[in-house]
Amino acid sequence: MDDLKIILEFSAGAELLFGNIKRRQLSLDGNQKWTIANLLKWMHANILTERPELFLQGDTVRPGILVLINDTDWELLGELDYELQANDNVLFISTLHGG
Amino acid sequence: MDDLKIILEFSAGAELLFGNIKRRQLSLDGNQKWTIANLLKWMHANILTERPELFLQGDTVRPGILVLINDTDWELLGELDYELQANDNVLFISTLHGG
Amino acid sequence: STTPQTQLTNDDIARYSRQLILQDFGVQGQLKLKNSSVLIVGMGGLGCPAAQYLVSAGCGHLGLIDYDDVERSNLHRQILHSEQRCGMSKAESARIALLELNSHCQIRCHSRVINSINAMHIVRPYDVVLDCSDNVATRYLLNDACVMLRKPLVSGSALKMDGQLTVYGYGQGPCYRCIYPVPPPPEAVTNCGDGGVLGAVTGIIGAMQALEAIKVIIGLGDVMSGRLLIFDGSSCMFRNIRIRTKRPNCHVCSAQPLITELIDYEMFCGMHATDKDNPLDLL
Amino acid sequence: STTPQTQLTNDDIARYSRQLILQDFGVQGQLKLKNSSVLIVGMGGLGCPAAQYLVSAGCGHLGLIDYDDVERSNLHRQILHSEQRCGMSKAESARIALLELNSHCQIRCHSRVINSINAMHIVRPYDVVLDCSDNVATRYLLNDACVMLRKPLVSGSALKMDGQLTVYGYGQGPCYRCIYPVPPPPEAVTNCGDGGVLGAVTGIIGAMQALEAIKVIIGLGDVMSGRLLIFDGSSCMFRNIRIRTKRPNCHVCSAQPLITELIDYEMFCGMHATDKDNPLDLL
Ligand SMILES: [Zn+2]
Ligand SMILES: [Zn+2]
Repeated sequence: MDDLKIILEFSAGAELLFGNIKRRQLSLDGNQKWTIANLLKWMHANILTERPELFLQGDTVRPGILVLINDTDWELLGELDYELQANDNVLFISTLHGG
Repeated sequence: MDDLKIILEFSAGAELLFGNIKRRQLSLDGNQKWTIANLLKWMHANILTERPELFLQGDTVRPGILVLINDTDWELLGELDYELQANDNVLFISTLHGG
Repeated sequence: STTPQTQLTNDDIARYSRQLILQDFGVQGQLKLKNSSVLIVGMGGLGCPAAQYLVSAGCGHLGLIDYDDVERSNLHRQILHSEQRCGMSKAESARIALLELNSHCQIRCHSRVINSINAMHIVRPYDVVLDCSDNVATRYLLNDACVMLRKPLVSGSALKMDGQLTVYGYGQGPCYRCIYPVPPPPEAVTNCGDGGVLGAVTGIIGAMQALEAIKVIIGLGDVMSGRLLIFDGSSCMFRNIRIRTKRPNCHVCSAQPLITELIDYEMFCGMHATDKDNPLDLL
Repeated sequence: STTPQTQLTNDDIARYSRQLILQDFGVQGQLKLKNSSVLIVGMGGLGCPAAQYLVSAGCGHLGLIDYDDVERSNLHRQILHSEQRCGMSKAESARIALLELNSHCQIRCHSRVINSINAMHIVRPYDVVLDCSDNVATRYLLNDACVMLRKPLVSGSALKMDGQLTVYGYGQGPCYRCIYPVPPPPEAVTNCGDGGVLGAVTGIIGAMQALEAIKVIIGLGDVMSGRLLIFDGSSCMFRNIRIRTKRPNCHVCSAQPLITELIDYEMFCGMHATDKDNPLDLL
């Protein structure tokens, strides 16, 4: 099957854990089903370059990181179980507290 | 044939000439070809409610109004000759000069 | 507590003429602003521009909270303060600058830490609260107090060249806890002292907080509720993202809240309520 | 004309520590700012916040142009001025406020109309120009002078609750005439006096002009060239749109320009170079 192409984006500091790259085009193996849960495992294994505990906690993202799928909160879309579609945009945002 | 559905948007005051509506969904007759030139004529005939000389000059928009097709300057896309595609977003922006 | 003003003075009309004529603003909008009271928590990089644009627009009553004094390292972004006023309380310093701009605004300074003991008392008299604070514990504290007192909370934040903005507790929109039920681990939190911040970025976000507060007070336009604006100053790109509505089991804003009075927020977050955000030494 | 500074003082390091530590900023960035000179045309709703954030960030030399005096109806958005300084020249009034914030900035006031006769002379010594003006004729004048002198032009504008921002004449990006080869008909132009404007909106756009100027000076991030940011304050939505690159037959910035010295811009636009924007009485 064709690869599953998606866009991965990082904002407000989350990119620092991923080689300081804010936007990546991914081609994932099209023979398997890709949920956000699988994507997080793939990211951990392949592109998470800095302290993983600042990104993940157990099987999910740590508190204070928002996950947006096509600019919509993943909580409205099934969170870890959401199944990625071709051309999806997945954005990870660190929450800022400064002023 | 199916209708041609597009989004029409107005910004920075251009909406005042069109009943003060900033965003409209249009369904245009799918049996004809729709260029921007045709769209402007249709707008003049159907939804341009205020002084047309503040929007049109001859066959085109007046100086000081930018036309964006899917957030890209129409000058990069053929201007009046651009042929509208389904789900295109056409945005008319008045230029601001104040401070 | 003061009698509402029902008329604009001639001076008001001269001073505010350029905003009075805006559609959906008008004399009624100006009167609403004149009778409004806004609390700004934090007179730093966000609080300074937010206060400036609320006072200049004619907000009648302003409360300013900051426990800290003006330091030289604040001046690159905290534009209400001055070299001369280094060492003065930030709230007092801001008040001096703001009254020069508009002497009609009644400004009350609270030069102390806002905490679980005093927050309900401080927040109660205001119509709208601006979270211009710089630490996680204060953000949860303000959220809970605002939910309990039903005050809209206009929340801004900034770090390095990034900024974020939303309005909590407005209409059917979520509160801070709906979005962040669990605080972040202390080691994941960077403050402006350690991470740095560009003044123009706090200026943009702070002015936007004033704009949203004015919209809330007057009932103008679409308030940034249920949406989060994220700003990347390095590329000058904004994104407007759709966040969730109220969480049905939110501990503070749901129909059956677990939290009905303020808690110990430093303990809850494991961090101090200062911009140091250093972890508490838990014995 | 002054000798470039090659070192930061201890005071600089204390004052700017929170921005020095930003990635890609550092001591070299701060020195570039210290050695930079920026011209701000118009000390109104846009020029005030833009100047504030340039001065606080440590820009070494600032030129301020405004022919007008402070009026009470300016104070709702022109936040560097004060009740006390009504009647004073806007450039002088702004200078007083800015020096309180940062006495190290060398500020030169030009309290007169910029026009075809003086523009080249005024603009020449500066590195970057901010168009914070309020009329069409001045916008074409500044564009042409900046193209001829190869100065990047950071252009902001605002009206009612809307704002726009872009950078002209930077890299391969277009100039103002590339986008607007023909001036708008006078009857289609609304100024802030007639249309009104909300101060917080000018605050947001003005702070963004400072941010883009700092990025241009330091070489930081992606400058807003070839793109136009449009802001709708009523919905708090931004849009970043792709505009054209240089127009190959642009009358001023192309390889064979038709315009090689400044023209009569009031005549070209059929409008006066004041915020009245009223049509010229052509005999
Ligand atoms: Zn809640
Ligand atoms: Zn050009």
